[in-house]
Amino acid sequence: MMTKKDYLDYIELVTKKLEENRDYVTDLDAATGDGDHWVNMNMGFQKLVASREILEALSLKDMFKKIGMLIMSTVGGSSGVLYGSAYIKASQAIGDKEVIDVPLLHTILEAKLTAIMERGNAKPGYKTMIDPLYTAIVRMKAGMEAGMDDASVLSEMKRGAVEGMEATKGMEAVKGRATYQTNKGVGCLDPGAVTMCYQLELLSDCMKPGKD
Amino acid sequence: MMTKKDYLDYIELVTKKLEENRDYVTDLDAATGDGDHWVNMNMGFQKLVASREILEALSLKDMFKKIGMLIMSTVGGSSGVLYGSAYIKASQAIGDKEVIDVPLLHTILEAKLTAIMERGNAKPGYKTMIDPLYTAIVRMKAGMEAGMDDASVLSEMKRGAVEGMEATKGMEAVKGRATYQTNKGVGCLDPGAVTMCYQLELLSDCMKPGKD
Amino acid sequence: MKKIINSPDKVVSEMLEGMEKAHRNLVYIRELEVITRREKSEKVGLVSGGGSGHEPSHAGYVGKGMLDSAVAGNVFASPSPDRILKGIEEANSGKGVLLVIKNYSGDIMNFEMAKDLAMMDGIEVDSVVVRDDVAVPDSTYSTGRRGIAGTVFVHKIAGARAEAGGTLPEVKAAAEKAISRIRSMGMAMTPCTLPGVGKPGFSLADDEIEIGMGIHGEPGVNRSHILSAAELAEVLLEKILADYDYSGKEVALMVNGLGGTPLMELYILNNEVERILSEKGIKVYRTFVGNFMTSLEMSGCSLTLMDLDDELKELLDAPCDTPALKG
Amino acid sequence: MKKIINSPDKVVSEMLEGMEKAHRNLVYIRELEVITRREKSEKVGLVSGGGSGHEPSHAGYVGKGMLDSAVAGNVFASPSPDRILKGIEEANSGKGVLLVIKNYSGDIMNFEMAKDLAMMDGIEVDSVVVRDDVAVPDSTYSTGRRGIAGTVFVHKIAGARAEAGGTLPEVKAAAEKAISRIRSMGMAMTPCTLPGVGKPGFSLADDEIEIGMGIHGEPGVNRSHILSAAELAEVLLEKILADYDYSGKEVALMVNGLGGTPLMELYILNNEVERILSEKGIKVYRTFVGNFMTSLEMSGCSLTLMDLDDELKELLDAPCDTPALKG
Ligand SMILES: Nc1ncnc2c1ncn2[C@@H]1O[C@H](COP(=O)(O)OP(=O)(O)O)[C@@H](O)[C@H]1O
Ligand SMILES: Nc1ncnc2c1ncn2[C@@H]1O[C@H](COP(=O)(O)OP(=O)(O)O)[C@@H](O)[C@H]1O
Ligand SMILES: [Mg+2]
Ligand SMILES: [Mg+2]
Ligand SMILES: [Mg+2]
Ligand SMILES: [Mg+2]
Repeated sequence: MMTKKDYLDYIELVTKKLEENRDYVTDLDAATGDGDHWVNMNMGFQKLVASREILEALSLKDMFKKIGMLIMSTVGGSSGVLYGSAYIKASQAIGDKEVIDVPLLHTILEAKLTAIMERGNAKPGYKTMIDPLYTAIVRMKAGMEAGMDDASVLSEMKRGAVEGMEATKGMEAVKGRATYQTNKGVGCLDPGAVTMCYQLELLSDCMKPGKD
Repeated sequence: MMTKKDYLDYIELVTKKLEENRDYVTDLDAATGDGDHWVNMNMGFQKLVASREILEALSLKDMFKKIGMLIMSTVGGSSGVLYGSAYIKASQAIGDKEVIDVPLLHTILEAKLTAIMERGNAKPGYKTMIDPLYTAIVRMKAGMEAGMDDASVLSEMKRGAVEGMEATKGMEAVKGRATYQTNKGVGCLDPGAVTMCYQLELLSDCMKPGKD
Repeated sequence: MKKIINSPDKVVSEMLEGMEKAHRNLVYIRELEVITRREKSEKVGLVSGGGSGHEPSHAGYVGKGMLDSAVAGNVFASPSPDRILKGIEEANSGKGVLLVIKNYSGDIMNFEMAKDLAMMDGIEVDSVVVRDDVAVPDSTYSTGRRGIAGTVFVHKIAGARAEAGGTLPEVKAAAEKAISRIRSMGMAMTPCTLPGVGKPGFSLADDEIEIGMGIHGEPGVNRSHILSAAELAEVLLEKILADYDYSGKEVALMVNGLGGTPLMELYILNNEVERILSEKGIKVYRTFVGNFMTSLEMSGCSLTLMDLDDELKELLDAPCDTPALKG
Repeated sequence: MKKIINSPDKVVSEMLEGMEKAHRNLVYIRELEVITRREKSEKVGLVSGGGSGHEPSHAGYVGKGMLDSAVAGNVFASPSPDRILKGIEEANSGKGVLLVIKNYSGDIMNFEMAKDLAMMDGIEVDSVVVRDDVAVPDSTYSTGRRGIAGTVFVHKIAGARAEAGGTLPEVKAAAEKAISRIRSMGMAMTPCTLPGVGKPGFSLADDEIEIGMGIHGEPGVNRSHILSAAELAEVLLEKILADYDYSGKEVALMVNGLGGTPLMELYILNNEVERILSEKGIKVYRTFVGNFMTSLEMSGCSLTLMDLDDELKELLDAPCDTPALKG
C-alpha cells in the first residue's frame, strides 16, 4: 500500500537513484541518442521534489495529474511528453481512491503503458521505455492471476522490469534517436528503459508490506 | 666575395635553416606575437627559391630589387614590407656592381638598416629585427676601420648579429605585437631578431674566403 | 566545460532574454520560452521550434517573411506542449497556424499534442514535418529521417507564402513542396557539451571525423579520416545526389556551420561544392553560407540543396527581416 | 589540426573564391586577394583589409553602404602594398579613397606604402587608424592600441557617409568621429591554430580564460579562472567604461564572437551586458550580436561600445547590403 505521502517519498528515492546514476544514464543516451536523457529526467524529478508541498495538498488523482503536467512542461523532449501523458492517463484511472494497493497499482501501470504507446505510436520490442513497463505488467498480472501474495506479485513486477530493461540491449530501435544509427543501437541498453526500470524497481520496494 | 649565384645559394641555405627551426621560431612569435613569423619568413624564402631561375637572369642590382618585390608581395605582414623595403633600398646601393665584396656588403647592410628603420619608424633597442642588424653593422664597421682582414671583419659581423639578437631578450618592445603584452615581452627573444640573425650568420659563412 | 553562461539550467531563458534585448522586433514570453513578433500581422501564422542549442534556429528566424513564433525547449529536448500552445496562440490571427516540425519523435509527440490542445481551443492548426537528412535511411517502419538545416529553407518558403497572404492550405502546400525538394547531409569534427552534462557527448580521435552525424551529436553513419575540403564536398554531395536527382536543376545551396567552424572553412567548402555542382550541370541560383542550424559549439558542417522552380525562387527571394536572415 | 581546407597555403585564395561564388555582388581579383563590388558607384571609395582569419572581416563587409574593396593578407599577416594598391584602384571612382587600417605595425607599414604608391599614381588617398582595444595601454611612445571588432562600426559609419555622397574629408571625418567614440575589450577561452603552423598558438588550462587577448592570439592582460556570464560582462565593461565615459549616452553595442563561440552564449552575455549598462544609465540604441571579427576557431568574445549622436545614429541606421551585415 502507498499513500500520497509514500508516493512522494518514492519520488524522492527515484530522484536520489537518478543522481547516483548520472554518468551511467548520460553515457547510454550519448551512445545511441543525444545524451540528454539524464538531464531531462533529473530536471523533471527535481521539479517534482521542489513541488512536494503543492502536490501533497492535492487528492491522489489530482496529484497524479499535476505530476504529469509538471513533468511534461519541465522536461520537454520525448520523456517529458511520454511521462506526462502516462501520469495524466493514470490519474483518470485512480478515480476517488486515496491509497494505492496492488490492484490499483496494476491499473495505474496499465494506464501509463497505454498512454505511452498511444502517444509515441510504439509497441513493446521497439527498444524504448515501454519494454520494462510492459514486461513488468505482464509478470505482475500473471502473478495476480496465479493468486500470489502481494509481496510476490511485487517482486514479479520488479523481475519483469529488469528483464524488459535488459532485453532492450539486443533490440533494434524502431522509435527514438537510436534509429538513426546504422546498427539501430543493437548492443546498447536503451536509456529510457533503464530509468523506467529504476522507477519500477523502487515502486516495488516502496510497496513492500513492511513499508505500509 | 659573393656572386649572384653565391647569393642565391645563400638564400637556399637560409631557407634550410628556417625549415630546421620551424617550431623554435613559431613558438617565439606565439609567446609575444601572433605566431606567424615562421610561416611568413618560410613562405617568402620558399618563393625566392622557387624563383631562382628568374632571379639568376637579372643583374645583381635588379636581382635585389626583385627579391624585395617578391618578399613584399608573398609575405605581407611586418616582415614582408620590412624585408621588401630593405632589399629595394639595397638594390639602389649596388649600382652596376656584379660581385659583393666586404665593403659592398657593408653598404648593402647599411641600406637595409636605413630602410627598415624608416619603414617601421623604429630604432635599435626597440626589440626588433633591427637589433642584430644594427649590432652586426657596428662591429663590422669597427673591424674595417681597425684594418682587420675580411675573415675577421665577417666574424665580427657574425658576433654582432648574435649579440644583437640575444640582447632583445632583455628589451621592452616598442614596436610590433610584443608591445601588447603587459611585460612588453621582456624575457623572450624577438622572433624577427632571431631570423635576421640566421641570415647574417649564414651571410658571414657564405662570404668566407674559402667560398670565394 | 568552458561556456559563457551563468548556470546550466538557465541557459535557455537567459539566452532568449538576451535576444529580446538585442532585437527590438522580438518579444520574449517568459517561462514558456516563446519568442514572437512584436508587430502582429493579419496572416496565417507560422510556428517552429525544437530543442535549444541550434541557434540561430529557431528564434533567430522570427520576423517579417519568416516565422511568427519560435518555441524553445531545453537544450536538445523538444519544447513541451504548453509552450508550443502558447507559440500557436501568439501566432494566430484567426487565419490558422502552420507548425514546422523537425522529424524527431520527441518533437513530433510534443507538437502533435499541442496541436490537439490548440484545436480544442478552436484554433485551426496544421503541420508539416521536415525530414531532409539523407544520412539516415528512410523507412516507413522507423522514425525515418531527421530534420536538420533544410528546415531553414522551409521557414523561408512557407513564411514568404504566408506573408503574401496565402491561406493555411496554400502555406502548407508551399512548405510541403519545399520539403519534398530539400536534401541535406552533415558531418562533425569535434563533439559538443550539453551545459547540464558538462562533458562532451562523444569523442573523436585527432584525425577522425564523423560523417552523417546529427545536429544533437547522434551517431553518424561512419567515421572517416580527416578529409580535405574537396573530398568532403564529394562525400557529402554524393549521398545527397544519390537520393534526389538535382541534375539540370537550379538549386538553393546552404553551406551550414555547426557552431564551432569558422566562416573561412565554410567558404572554402563552398568553393568545392559549387565546382562539383557545376561539373554536374546543377546551377546554383542562391547560396547561403554561415551558421544557420548549429549544435552548440560543435565543429562541422552540413550541406543542403533545394530544387527550385519559379514559385520557389520567388518565395526564396521575397524580402525577409529576421535577426539571422535578412534580405 | 582539424580544418575544412585543402592546403594551408591556399586557404585565402580558395576562401575568397568561395565568397565570390556565394555572393553575386562580389568580385574576387585573383592573385591580389582583393574582394570588390561588382557594381561600382560614383562616390568616395572605402577600402579596408588586413590579415585573413577574421572572417567575415573584411570581405564580408564589401557592398552597398559599407566597403568598396577588402584586401586580404595571409592568415594573421597584413596584405602587401601591391594588393592594397589594387584594392584602392578598384575602389577609386575619381573621388578619392579612404583606407580604414587597424593599428598593427604590419598593417600600418603596408597600407602606408600602398598609399604612397597610389598617390604617386595620382589617386587621392587618405587613411584612418582604428585603435579601439582598451586591453592595451595607449601611449604615444608605443605602437599603441590594437584595432579589433570596433572596426566594423567604422566601416558602417564611413560607408554610410560615402554612400550619401560625402567628400573624402567628410568621409574621413565621420570615420574619425566614430573611432574617437568606440572602445572594445575581449577575452579568449581556447586558442586557435594557424593553418600553416598546425598546432595551437598558446594553451589555456581547462579552467582558465585570458582577458584582453587580441584577435591574433596575442597575449592578453591577465589570466583568470572561468567567469560566469555576469562576471565576464562586469570585467569587460569595467575596462571599457573606465576608459571612456559612456554614462548618460546612447550607444551601439556589439557582442562579438571570436569564431568558436555559439550564438547561445553571446546572447546570454548580451543579457548581462544590457543589464549592467541600463543600471549605469547607458541606453543601448542598437545591438549587434554575432561573429563580426573573429580569430579563426578561437572561442571567446569581445564587447564594443560606440557613443552615438544624431549623425552617427543616422549613419548607423542607413541601409547596407553586404554578406555579413544587411539592413
Ligand atoms: N516513440 C517513443 N515511444 C516510447 N518511448 C520513446 C519514444 N521515443 C523515445 N522514447 C524513449 O525516450 C528515451 C529518450 O528520452 P530523452 O533522451 O529524454 O528524449 P529525446 O529523445 O527527445 O532526447 C528513449 O531512450 C526511449 O526510451
Ligand atoms: N616597426 C617595426 N620595425 C622593425 N621591425 C619590426 C617592426 N614591427 C615588427 N617588427 C619585426 O617583425 C617581427 C614580426 O614579424 P611577423 O610575425 O612576420 O609579422 P607580424 O607582426 O605582422 O605578425 C617582429 O618580431 C619584429 O622583429
Ligand atoms: Mg535524449
Ligand atoms: Mg607575427
Ligand atoms: Mg533530447
Ligand atoms: Mg602576423
